[in-house]
Amino acid sequence: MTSPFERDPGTWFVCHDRPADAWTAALVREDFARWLRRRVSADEAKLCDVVLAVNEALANAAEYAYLGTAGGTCDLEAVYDVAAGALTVSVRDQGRWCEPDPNHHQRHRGRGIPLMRKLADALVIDTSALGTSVCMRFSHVNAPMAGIC
Amino acid sequence: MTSPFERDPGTWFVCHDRPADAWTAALVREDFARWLRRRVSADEAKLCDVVLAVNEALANAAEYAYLGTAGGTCDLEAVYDVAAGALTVSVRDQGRWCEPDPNHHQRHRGRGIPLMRKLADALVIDTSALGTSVCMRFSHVNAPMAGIC
Amino acid sequence: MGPLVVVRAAGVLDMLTSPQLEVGIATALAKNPSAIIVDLNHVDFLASAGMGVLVAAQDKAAPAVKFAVVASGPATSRPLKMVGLAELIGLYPTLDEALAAVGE
Amino acid sequence: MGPLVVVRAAGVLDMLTSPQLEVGIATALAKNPSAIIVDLNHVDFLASAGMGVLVAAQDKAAPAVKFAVVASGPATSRPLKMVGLAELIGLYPTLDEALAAVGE
Ligand SMILES: Nc1ncnc2c1ncn2[C@@H]1O[C@H](COP(=O)(O)OP(=O)(O)O)[C@@H](O)[C@H]1O
Ligand SMILES: Nc1ncnc2c1ncn2[C@@H]1O[C@H](COP(=O)(O)OP(=O)(O)O)[C@@H](O)[C@H]1O
Repeated sequence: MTSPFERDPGTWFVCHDRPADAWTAALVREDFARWLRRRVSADEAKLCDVVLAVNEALANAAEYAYLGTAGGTCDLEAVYDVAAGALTVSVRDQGRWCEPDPNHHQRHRGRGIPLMRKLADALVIDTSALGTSVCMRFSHVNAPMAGIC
Repeated sequence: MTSPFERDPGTWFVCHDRPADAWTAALVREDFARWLRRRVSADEAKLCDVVLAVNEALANAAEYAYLGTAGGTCDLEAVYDVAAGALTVSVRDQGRWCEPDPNHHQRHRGRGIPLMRKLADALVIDTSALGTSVCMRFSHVNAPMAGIC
Repeated sequence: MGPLVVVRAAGVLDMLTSPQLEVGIATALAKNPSAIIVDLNHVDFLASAGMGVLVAAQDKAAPAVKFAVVASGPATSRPLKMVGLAELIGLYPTLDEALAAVGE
Repeated sequence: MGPLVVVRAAGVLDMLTSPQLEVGIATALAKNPSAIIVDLNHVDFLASAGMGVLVAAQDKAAPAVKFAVVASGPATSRPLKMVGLAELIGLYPTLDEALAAVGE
């Protein structure tokens, strides 16, 4: 018997306290992609969009959140609201925001957040002394797409 | 008689539907600064910090939110929680996020969001098709500061 | 004038694996080529780390060495276009088209 | 070698008024000065728009023309330091100190 408050593994994906590093980020991305493909029926393009957006958030936590410290962890949570066709994903770390140096030319970098903003329907970035949380909402993931490729 | 749901003008500052332009941004900033100085007892440095952070959010709404459109409005709301000594300010527009071009060197620009992040104790930037909202929290505004100047 | 070099990547291009592509492109550049084509048609995941390598490669190649990228599909050309790199880098859906563009 | 020019700003330096400072600095540069000092000690509000003008001015001045900024207090030098501009631009609390620094 499942209580109404229990998390349904079909519509939730939760992955807590993973080390914030590049290897773990790749593993968590792959786990998440498998869950997504199994549980969310959506166009291939939409699935690719979601996985890429999530990857960028995980990569940033791995690369920046714990710069100059001994390291730390990050959490990924995703909720799929089947009725609304909406997917919400959040990636949280307990690190410090690290300001990109505006005095430095970064032509080769700095496309992660712009990508998330393009890929998600809503993006919320919350920075404080408690860490950074990036929350993305993908609306109507199950709607057929007009698809640019 | 005031109902408990009525906004106490002493601890709320609300300014809705103002045109998102540079002139109005300056006026709203001045109004807000007057409210702040009257209602919030804090160090001069903290008051300056808050006004600057709010200015940057208003300036961005004026400069970017309605780029390439006929224009629009923005809202400023501030709540001062006297007991907690915490001030929360949000600036909202109904425009579109405008991605700074990463292919362009912007040494002379791009210090608004970094400033907000430094000045506020927490910054939440929410972008979606409904517009942009920037929410800043200043904790312990009434605590004496160790003050760099 | 040196040869035309095709650098082929496959699988995942994320922060972990993109440095390999960087090395592949540096090796190609060391051959003094007339053109470099990076073929991403066997890549199934391209992150911003990989995109950064492509922009850096284009910057190193130009103007002496022609530079083009082959990509198609939702995992590669779609995000490249979304982030505006199609305006910065010559992007072609097939190797044939890229070859024609660099004038072979 | 031209003169030393002091550009004085007062009141508010926001997106509305910063272009005036830009003009003031361009006028000063046109005099072929040995040094430009921008005095912000009568500015009571400095926004990022004004900071951008200072960085642009420093870029235009250097290396031929010495460039310094005078600022003190919570409305000007504090945010300049917060955003890292004190490492980029010579920042002095008084005009005397700025004059000494540019070697007058
Ligand atoms: N989780 C995070 N913790 C700390 N800093 C972050 C985090 N995410 C992003 N940042 C900062 O934001 C900047 C921009 O990120 P992004 O757009 O993904 O570009 P890039 O990763 O290529 O620099 C990063 O360079 C970093 O300084
Ligand atoms: N309210 C907004 N609406 C749309 N775009 C915004 C908004 N606020 C910020 N931006 C985008 O974010 C970029 C960075 O803003 P900021 O750090 O304040 O620097 P600057 O204003 O000097 O460019 C802006 O250039 C703009 O592209």
